[in-house]
Order: sequence, then C-alpha cells, then structure tokens
Amino acid sequence: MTTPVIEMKAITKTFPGVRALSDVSFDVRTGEVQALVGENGAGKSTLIKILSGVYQADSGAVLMNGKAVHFRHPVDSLRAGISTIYQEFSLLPERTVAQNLFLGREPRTRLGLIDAAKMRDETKEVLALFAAAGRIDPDRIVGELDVATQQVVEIAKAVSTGARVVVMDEPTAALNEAECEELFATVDTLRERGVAIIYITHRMREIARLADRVTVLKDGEVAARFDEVPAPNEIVRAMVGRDIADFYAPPASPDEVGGLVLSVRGGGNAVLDGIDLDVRRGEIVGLAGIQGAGRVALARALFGDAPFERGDVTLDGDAVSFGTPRAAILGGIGLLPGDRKSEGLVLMQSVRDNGMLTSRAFASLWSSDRRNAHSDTVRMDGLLDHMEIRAASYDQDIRALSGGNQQKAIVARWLSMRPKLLIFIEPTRGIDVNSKAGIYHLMRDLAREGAGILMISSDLPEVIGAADRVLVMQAGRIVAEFPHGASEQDVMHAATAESEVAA
Amino acid sequence: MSDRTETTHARTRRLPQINPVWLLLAALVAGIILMNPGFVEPTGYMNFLKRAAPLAILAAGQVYVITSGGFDLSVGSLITLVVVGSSMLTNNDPAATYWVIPLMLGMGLGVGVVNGLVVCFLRVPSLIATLGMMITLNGLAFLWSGGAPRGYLPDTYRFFGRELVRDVPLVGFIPVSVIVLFVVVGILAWLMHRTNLGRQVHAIGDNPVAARLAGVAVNRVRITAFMLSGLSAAIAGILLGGFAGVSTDVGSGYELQAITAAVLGGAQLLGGRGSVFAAFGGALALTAIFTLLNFLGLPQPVRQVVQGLILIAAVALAMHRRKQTGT
Amino acid sequence: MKRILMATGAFAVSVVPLHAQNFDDPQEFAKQQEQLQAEPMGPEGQPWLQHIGGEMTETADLGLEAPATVCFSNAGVNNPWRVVGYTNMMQEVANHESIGDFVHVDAEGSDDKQIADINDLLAGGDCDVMIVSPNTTAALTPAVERACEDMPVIVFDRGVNTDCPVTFVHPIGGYGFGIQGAEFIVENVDEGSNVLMLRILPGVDVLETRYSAGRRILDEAGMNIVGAEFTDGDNAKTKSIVEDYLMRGDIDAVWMDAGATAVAAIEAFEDSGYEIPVFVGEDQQDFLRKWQDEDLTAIAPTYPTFQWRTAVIAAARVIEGEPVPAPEWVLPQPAITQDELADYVNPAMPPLHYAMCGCESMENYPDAWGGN
Amino acid sequence: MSGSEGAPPHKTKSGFRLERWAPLILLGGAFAIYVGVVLATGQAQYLTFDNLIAILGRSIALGITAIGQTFVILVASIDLSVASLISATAVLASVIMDGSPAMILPAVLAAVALGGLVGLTNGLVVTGLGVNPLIATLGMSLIIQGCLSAFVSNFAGSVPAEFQVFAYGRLGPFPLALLFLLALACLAWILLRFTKFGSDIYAVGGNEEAARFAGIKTRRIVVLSHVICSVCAVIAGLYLASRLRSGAPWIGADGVYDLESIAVVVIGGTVLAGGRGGIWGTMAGMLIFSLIDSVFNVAGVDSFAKQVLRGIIIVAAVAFYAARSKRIVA
Repeated sequence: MTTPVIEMKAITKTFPGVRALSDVSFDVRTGEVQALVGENGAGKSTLIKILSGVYQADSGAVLMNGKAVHFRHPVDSLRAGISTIYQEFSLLPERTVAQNLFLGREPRTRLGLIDAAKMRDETKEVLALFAAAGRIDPDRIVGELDVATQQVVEIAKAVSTGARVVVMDEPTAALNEAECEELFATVDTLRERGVAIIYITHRMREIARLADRVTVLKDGEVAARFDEVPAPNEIVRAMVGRDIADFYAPPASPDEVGGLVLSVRGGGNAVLDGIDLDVRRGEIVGLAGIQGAGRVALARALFGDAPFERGDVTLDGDAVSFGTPRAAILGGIGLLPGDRKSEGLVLMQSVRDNGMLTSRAFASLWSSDRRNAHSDTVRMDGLLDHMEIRAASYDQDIRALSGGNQQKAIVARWLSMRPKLLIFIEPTRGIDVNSKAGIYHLMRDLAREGAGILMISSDLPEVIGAADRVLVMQAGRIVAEFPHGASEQDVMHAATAESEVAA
Repeated sequence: MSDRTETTHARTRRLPQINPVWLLLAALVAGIILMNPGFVEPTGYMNFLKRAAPLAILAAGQVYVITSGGFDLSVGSLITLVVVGSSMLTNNDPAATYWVIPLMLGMGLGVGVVNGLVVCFLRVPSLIATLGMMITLNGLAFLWSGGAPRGYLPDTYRFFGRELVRDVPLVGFIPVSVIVLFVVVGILAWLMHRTNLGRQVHAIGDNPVAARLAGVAVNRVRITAFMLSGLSAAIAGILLGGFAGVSTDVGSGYELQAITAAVLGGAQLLGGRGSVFAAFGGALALTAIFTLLNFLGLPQPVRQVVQGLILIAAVALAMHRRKQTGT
Repeated sequence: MKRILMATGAFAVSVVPLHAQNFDDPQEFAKQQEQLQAEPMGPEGQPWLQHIGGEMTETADLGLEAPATVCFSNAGVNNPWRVVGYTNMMQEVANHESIGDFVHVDAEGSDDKQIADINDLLAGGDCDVMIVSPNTTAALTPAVERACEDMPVIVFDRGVNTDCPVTFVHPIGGYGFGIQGAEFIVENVDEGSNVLMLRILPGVDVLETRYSAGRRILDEAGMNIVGAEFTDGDNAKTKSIVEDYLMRGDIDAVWMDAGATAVAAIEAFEDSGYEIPVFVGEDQQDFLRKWQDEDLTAIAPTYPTFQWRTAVIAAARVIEGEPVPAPEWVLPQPAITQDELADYVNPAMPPLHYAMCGCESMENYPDAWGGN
Repeated sequence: MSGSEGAPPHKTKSGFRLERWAPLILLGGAFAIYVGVVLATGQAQYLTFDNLIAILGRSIALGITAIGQTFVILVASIDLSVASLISATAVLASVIMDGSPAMILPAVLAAVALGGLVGLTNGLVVTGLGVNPLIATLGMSLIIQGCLSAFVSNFAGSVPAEFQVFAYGRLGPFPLALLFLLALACLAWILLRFTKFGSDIYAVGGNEEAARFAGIKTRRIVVLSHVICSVCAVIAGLYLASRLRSGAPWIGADGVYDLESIAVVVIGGTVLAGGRGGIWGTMAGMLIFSLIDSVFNVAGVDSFAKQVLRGIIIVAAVAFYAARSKRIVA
C-alpha cells in the first residue's frame, strides 16, 4: 500500500460541555475507499468537518502527503484537493447545472468576466464520466431536475474540482437501489483513477460492496479499525458495543392481521395511475421502488396533500376523499414525514408541544392548551415516558434532542390521535442503529394495537425486514408484491425490470 | 446532536431567565424617577401608563403576527381609519358610540381577515401585503372624510381614552385606558400562552410545512393572528381618538413602533417565538425611553438616534445570547 | 458611524446659517408688522379680492383667449388646511366662464413628483395658464422657470426664487401670524408670566417665521418662556407634552405656531384639573367652538384659505386680460378675536374646517366643505 | 413534502416559466392601460414621443434606488435606510458644493464615502452581529435621520448650475439622467450576469451555506451588496439634490423611497427570500410605477383614490405570480 494521502493524528475537539473527539487517528490512501462508521453523535461529522476546515481541532495534526496542513476554511481544504459532499444538497435550485458545478471558481475571460462557453464545455466533460449524467444539459436549471440527478450533479461538482480526496457523507440517503448502484459505479471509477474516498454510511451492505478498510468511531474515540471488511455483525458490535439480535421486530402472525383498514381501487392523479392497495389492521405494508416511482406521491395522495383525482378510497369501510392533510387526519390517517427537520418538527417549540401539536390542531382554537379531546399534558408526558424519550425536560426545545428521540416525539403526536392508518416515510433516516431498532419495534407495537401501517423506505433491507408485505412501485403504479423475508434481488428486479427494458 | 449535549442544554435552560426587557424597563424607570420624582405619584405613573396604552395594545397584537412569521405594517393607518371613521359616523351624536365602537372593532377584524386572506391565498408576503394595505387604508381614511373628518368624537366615545375612574383605593385614580390596557393585554397573553391558538401561532411561525402536515389549519390560524392584530389596532385607535380627538394622521409611525416594541420584548422576526407580556414590556420600555429623553430635554432627532441604537443593540444582544446558549 | 455623521452634521451647521433662508429677518418682520396695520385696497368684506400695496401689472398683452385651460400643480391635499383651500378653489373655478378646462395634478407632498407633474403638464401641451402651489420654494424654482417660458404662471401659498410668474398670491406671512398671537399674550398676562410655545415641525419656512416673530415679541415683553416644543402636529403628543409641563409648574399662556392641536393642548389643562390659560390657536372650528364653550381668553390668527380662491381669480384675470396686483398679491391676514368669534363659529361645519375661508357666500356652502 | 422521492412538480421541462416573464407581462398590461386611458379620455397628445420620454424619466430617483435595493434583496437581505440616506447625501452634497462648481468633486466623493460607510455598517451589523436586516437598517435609518435633522431642518446649501446638468441636461431628445439610469442598469446587469461577484450574489441568496462551502466569502458578498445599495441611494440623493437644486432632510422620506424601492423590486419579480430576480425586472417595476402615476394624472384620479388604488395595485401585481406558487408564505 502507498503512503496515506491524508493522515489525521491524535485529533481532539471539545465543544462547550462536550468532548466530541478524543485522540482520534485516521488515515486514507490513494485509490481506496475507507468506510467511516459509527452511531449518530459518535464524532464522524466532527472529524470530517475538521478535515474540511469547517472546524479547527483543539490538538492533533492533519498531514497531507506527509506534510502538516492547517485548514481554516472549507476553501482551504478544497484548494488542497479535498472535496466534501454533505448530506444536505448544496445546490442552488435557481441556477444552471454549469453554474452550480463551477460555483465559487468560475473560469474567466481576459476581461475578468465569466467565461460561460468554457464553463459549459468543461461541465459536459465532467458529466460524461457519469453514465446517467451524460445527457444532462449544462444549461438546465437545477431545480427542474429530479432528486437523483441532482445528487449526480452534486457528486460531479465534487469531482470537477480535480479532488484527490473525496468525502461522501451518507451519499445514498436520498437514493433508491438503482441509483445506489450507479453511485457505486461512480465510486469505483473514482477509485480506479486514484482518488482517495472517505465514505460515511450506516448501511452495512454498502460497506461490503465498496469499502477497502473500515474505521469505527464510538463516543468520540476509535472503537475499531479493520484492514479488511469484516462481517456486518462485527462492525455493529464495534459501533454499539453489543450484538443486535432482534434488530427487526418479528412479523405479524396471521391472527394478528385483521380486517381492511384501507382500500384503494384505481387511484390515480398526475403522477399515479391504477393504484390498487389494501392495508389491513395489524399489518405493516412496505413500499419499495426507485426514485420517482411514486411511493411518496402515493403517501401524499392518501394523506390529502396531493390528492387522487380518480379512483375510490375506502377507509375503515367508508368511502372517503381527502382534499387536505387536515381532512385525512380527521378521517384517521397519520403521516410521519420523510424529512424531520423541514417537514416534521417545530424546532423552537418544546418536546411536549411537538407531541401535542396534532391533538391541539383539532381542538377549539380558544380552549386551553393543556387538555383536549385527544390528549392532555399528563397523558402526553406519560406517552413520552413510555417511549423512553431522552430529554432533560419535556419543556426543553426539541431541537436539542437526537434524531431518534425527535422521531419518537412525532410518533407520540400521532399516537394520541389513535389513527387507523399510519404512514411512515423514511422512518429511520439519519437515525443511529440502536434507535432504529426502537422505531421498528414501535411500529410493530402500533400494528398490534390495531393500526394499519404503511412504510416507505429507500433502505431495501429495512423494508424487507420490517414489513409483513412489500409492494413494489414503478412509474406511478404498483407492479409487484412480496411477502416478508423476500430476497433483495427479487425486489430489486421488480423495481427496475421494466425501466431497464425501456432504457 | 449527541445525547450529551442535551444535558448541557438542560443546565443552561434551568438558569432563571429574566427577559432583558424588564431590566431595561427597570433601569429606564429608575432614570425617570431620578429626573422627575413626581413619577412615583399616581399622576406620574398613571399618565405614563395611559400614554403607553395604545402602543402596548398594538404591540400585543403585533406579536401574534410576528410569532406566526409575518409582519403587519397596516396597523398605523388602520388606527387613522378608525379615528377618522368614528368621527364620520358618530357625527356629534353621543348615542352613536354604542354602535360605532363595535363597528370599528369589526372593521379591525375585517382588515385582519383581508390581510390574512391575501397572504394565505394570494401568497403575497405579508411585508408587501400589509404595505399595500397600509397605503390603501390611508387613502380610504382620506377618501371617506374628503381629507377633513366631519364630526367631533362625542364624550361617550372618548370615555375610554380620556376619562378616569376616581376614588380608587391605594392609587387614587385609574385612567379608563389603563384598565382597557390590562384587560386587553391580559386576554391576549392568555390566548397566546394558555390556549391552542397561541401554540399553533408559534407552530406555524416555526415551521409552516410541518404544522400543515401535522393537521394545523395553517390558514385559519394565520388569519386569526392578523385579525387579532387588526382588532388590537382598532382598540388602540379608539383609545387614541379618545385621548386626543380627531386628526388625520393619528396612526402614522405606529406600525414600526409596534414592531420595535415586540422585538425589544424578544419576539423573533420570521416567527416561532414571541411573548405578549414581553411585548407589553417592550412597549413600556419604548415609551419610557421617549419620556426620559423628554425629561432630559433632548430634541426629537436625538430620540430617533437613541431609538435606532437601542433597536439594533437589543436584537444584537438577543442574537449574542442565543448563540451562547445554543438555543 | 455616529461620530462621522456628527462631524458632517457639524460641518453642515457651520455652513448653513450663512446661506439658508433667514427665518429671523428684522426687515421682513417690520414690513409685515406694518402690513398688518395697513388698510387693504379692494372691495370691503371680500378679503380674497383685496390686496395690500398698490402695484399692478397689465396682462392684456399675454394674448389669451377665453375660455382657456388652466392647469394646477398642487403640492398635495395632505392636511385639512389644503383640503379646505382646494375646495375653495374648485368652487371658485365654477364662477369663471373664462376658465374652460381645469386640470389638477397632485404631487402628494413630494418635490420630485411635483417637478415631474409640471413636466408632464408641459409635455402634454394642453395648458394655457398654470397655477402652482409649490411644495417647497427652492426645489420647484427650476420647474416653474421652465413653465414660465411656455405660459403665464401664478404661484400661491409658498413662493419661488424667481420673478418670472405673473404674480405670487399670498397673505401677509408668517411674521404677521406670530406677531398677532404673541401681542395678544403680552396684552393679557403680566410681565414675567410663564409662556409655553408649541411648534409643529422645525425647518418649515412659514412656521419658522411665525416662531421667530412670536419669540421676539415675547422676549421683548419680558415673558418667561418655559419651553418651546415640537408636537409633530400630533394630538396625542401635544397632550402629553402639556401634561408633562403641568407636572413641573404653572403655565399662564400658550402660544402655538399652528392651531391644529390646540384643542388637545386645552384638554391637557382640563384633564389635569387646571384653569385654561390665555391661548393662541388658529381658525379651525374645533378650537373656535372650544373657545366659545369654555369662554376662553384667546385669539385665532389665521393663514387664510381664501388665498386658494384668489389664485383662481388671478388666473381668470390673466385670461381676460385684466390687470392683477403684481409681482406679489398680498392678501390681508385677519385674526379672529373675541368680538368676531360668534361670526365664525359654525357648529354645522366639520371640526377641522378653517373658518377664515371666505367661502360662506359661495354657492355650495356648506355642503361642499363637509358641513351639514 | 420532499421525502425520498419528491413527486416531480416540474413536469414542464425547461418550458415557459411564468415568473421570468411576469414583470414584462405586467409592464405590457400597465402600458396597455395607459394607452387605453389616454385614448378613452381623448387626450392623444399624451402619446407623443416627448410624453413617453417624460414618463420614462418620472421615477429616476426611485429607479436608481431600486437598482441598489435589488442587490440586497438578491442576497436575501433588505435595506430600509435608503430614504434617510438619500436625504443625508442630498444635504451633504448641496452643503459642500454650496454653489461652487469647484466643490462638485469633493461633494460627490464625500457623499459616496458616506454611502460606503453606511452600507458597510449595515452589512457588518447584519453579518457580524446577526441582526435581522429589517431591524438593522430600520435602526440605521432612524440614526441617520436623527443625526441629519439634528443639524439641518430645511434646504441647506445649493447646487451649482454645472451640477444641475445631471438632472436637467439633455442629450438630443433624451434627458441625461435617463441615459445615466440606463447605463447604471446595464452596469448592474453586467455585474450580476457576467461576473463572479454576480454569480456569488445569486449563490449567497439561494443557499448561503452552499455558497460558503464553495469557498465564497458570503459575509463579504452581503456587505458588498449593502455597500452597492447604499451607493445607489447616494447617487439617487445626488440626483435629487441636482433636481431640487439643494438638499433637504425630508426629501427621502417624502418620496417613500425605502418602501417603494422594495415594492418596485418585488413587482419586478425578485423574490424577498433572495437568489432569484434581476435588474431588468426591477426596471420594469419602476416603469410600472411611472405608468401608474401617469395614468392617474391623465385620468384625473382624485389623490385619495390614487392612494387606495396604488395599495391595491402593489398587492395585485405581486399576487400575479405569487398566487400560483405552492410555497407557504408568511
């Protein structure tokens, strides 16, 4: 093996009241993929931010090609050849692909003006590296592209800087399987070109597929280092300090599944067509599919956010047609949005207020906030206790809680409404392994208590493991159904088969 | 966020937090008393409260709109319209008061409804929507009166802004407007901090998308916030008309003062945080600043400068504190 | 930041007194004092047709033919005084057959807009005579000069820094206003009495001259001026200021540079339980009524709104080729005293109506002015 | 909801984007109304070339201010201090010139320096102290106005005839000031469209964090935008001093240049949230305002009714393209 491009030595970083990293050493070599794993809060992001110059370490050293470097600003690291792709897209939706790719380092003409022609040409060159992206017009407005293509642009942007080190922070979080494969291919290409890649992920499958070496962080320290990719169990044990035997809750036994809660026949709108869907009391139905297959659109249609324009929906035996989320909630549907921060939480309000939000929304505006028909503060506190939410006080702002605890507070919001159907969108996105198991068990408990659960996830093993039935969507239609425990390959094939033919 | 940060937050959170606006107010009042010992007499502080009443009521209403994420710039001209309209309608008839006042309150609510509808359904940002409303209402006030209001405000109407309740134990007398002030602020504070309305106003200002997906009737709550702001402006107009009689530019400048007062009270622009009591404190502090500068014999220009500096300093300080506590 | 503004400001202060309009001009003061005593020429009982000083100019050579289009660039109708005046004007226009079209553009109190308005009128090419009520003197001068090149111009209320207009219609002026009120106070209280002076705004020419004249007379008579405060013309603020002064000591007389907030000031005395002192107000109905009801010792100097009629009359004369007083048509500026009070109080009129409108005998009185 | 797969809301791939054309459509509508009113009232003389030029030149000061305001709004900030700054620079310049042609240059330099300082302070308070720009510039406005009125209460100083050329000079049939405005707009357009600085402005307004991570010194961009805005206000102040022959402490406030310039920019399609819009929209917005004024004058609309209509028009114009957006606004 060659000498490391990047070597971080004995890095320690303290925030007011928290020691985020202590004595962490880490290195990555040219032409390898180094997986960096660990629970949320283990220190991965802090380590990366030190590498990319967002934070400065309290002590320790960063060496690049053996020479000490000090990055005081993200630009410093960028100039040195380290390119970081963050979880949140950093694209400008109102600007073109080319403008985004060359953001902050636009080529210029002799007059000092931006050289638009050169920018366009170089954009085409860079995009040509990516199979799917070759057809992207450099002059397209990014906001008009779909999410997956945006992700490609995002990666292209990192590559186009000629980076020798690329950091990817959960790059597949927003991608489906097919897109993941495309991404993996891109990563392979980069590796072949001698780029060093630091790859942060929660997904064991990706580690197995991509990584050359693995470093596990736990509580701000290096818990384990593997020079070859070990069995997933070993990694998980290093991450959480124990095995997780019952990661997924057991599937529903036949007698637990009751009558129909939801039934859709011939549902459709601008994005969906011919949707036939049944969800029964006590069962968890998973929805799989590639990006844009219509899973979230289906959820939005059921929830009245972008309603069906045709077809019939019956909920608990009654024909219904919901035009707004409010109407859907009143009818007995609940929904946990996919993006907690932007769609789920009211961050500046307390944990309790977040939990009581929905029950209050259906009480009179003018009546007391402490008690309403669905809940009261005492019951809500009990519910929060029951779900073992870790908070100093339920009066504290919810923004200070971890992702898993935040998600539980949103679940509590729906529990008080006793919904007949509960839709989970990406319920475990950005949640650490321990909390994930908690969420799966919570879903199962809800189903046992009589609710129907519809779960949408881009994490294929999760859909297969947690759901009793898996429905596969493609191009706005439901194209296949699999029982619990189906093989990933089969599901994958169903999700992509036709589109491969089409392509 | 790691779980360990929670505990540190908890520690800073449990420290007794006094809203700095009360410290500011205390300092200002001390200054006033130093300059004018007569302030501790009922005439002194009651006059002060009477003077602050319209602004305090206005700020208490404005804080609803600010907390919900918007602005209401139309309140100043709404005040003018209420005073001018009252003079046109009462037309010197003392008996008219009994239907004119409810009508004016209704008009305040109506203006709030229109503001809310424009923001919610035409999707015009409230800064522009209420700016348009401000210009329109000002024009309406002139159009209605032809530029010179036609009637006097009868004493029955002016009762709320001008009269005193005498022979009150302890303080001697209480201006009616001060009673109105406490009742209105009390009700608005209760609505904001003890009812579903207040919680949902906070929620839609904090994250309207999440609130909508959680079932909050975002439009209804937002329109209600604008209605309360309009209502408070109508009440402020009735008090101002009562206090000082008819004129055609009573309300000008009040919209920015109301926003200033709310911000001094720690309300967060663009929504999510706001307290009616603190806005009330902000209004008192602002009035106290003016009073103090008057006693110091400082001219109007200096008052402007001081108001500007305090405004910036208050928000800068709040930002600094927020950064420190990480909340 | 602040220091630099202060520095530039200080620089401004050091320069301004040399060049700004002089608001305390002893010559102008004496001239207006004299004009107050002068016997005006013209028909008795119709002050809007009268003039002080006898110079006239011929207009026959301007060669206009009736009916002609008169264009009026108005600074604005943004206060009750201008509203009453504008009503006077529109009613007066109806009296003149020689005036065909009457085009009115309103600058809403902005110099920039008024300049643009005048340019629009000139570009439109419709006007035969132009009447201008300038928003400010200095700013409108170039625009008026341009208008003069195309047609006869009549300016009223505020003047312009050029003698190109046919005539400039205005009452005696600010010094006169200040003199009348202050002399009344001097006659009615003892030397050394406490006088409170209430002013609207700093910097407005007509108001500054009123103040300097009033101040001069009160100082010379040995009055103790307890304060001179700006009220912004705001009733609530006026009332608060007076209340604050009452907490500090007695007030024997109140002088005001404009009467808009006089009633609020009087109410401050009433509400605080004090006798109402000697008062200088203006000719607005609410003040006159209060004066009559409470039997005050008061006077109401005026800045008569009938000058708006005179401007139209001057335009008509220009069209008809008749001589007009020029270069200035100085109108009388009567003050309303106790003796004449009953003639001017009219409960049928709106509270903010200016009584010295010279409009009582006009056709649509009182309806057009908002009276019952 | 974005979720893992936001339903594709952009079915119309790179097709007709209304918000791009809205200002032009509005402008066309305003012009059509103007022509309609002129013809309906039988005053065809208002359709001459001279008159159209007069309309173009009606709101030059507003146009110059709005160009500056466009920059700050594009970076998701706002500037309420322009009106006071206009007054302050008009007074400052006129006092320094004081009728002497030799002092024109020092006066202009002093005014620009003052503007630079105000813009710098605004920018630093917004970026450094984290004060909401609305509050920061409102406070600044009060401070400037207070300092100004503490020293000057009327027209002060005077502008030499040579400087009046700025407002009154003509080049052939065109007023010099109009050509200047056009040149300024072109300059701003080039700056926004073809330079790195312009690209950075859109980046900062569109996604501040992304811009920062791309190595853009975001604070510097915001501060610079504020400086540009203030300098534009200074130019508007100089123009007004030239036009009014002197400066007075109320000319900015009387023209309501703060709120009107914001309204012009927003009507021109620049979004208050930043990152989208441009100079030509703003110019269209300015023309719409001029046309509205002219329509009112030609139609002889009562000045009170004018206000009512103007308020409604501002809201309606913004609603014209905001109404179809799905975003929740507050």
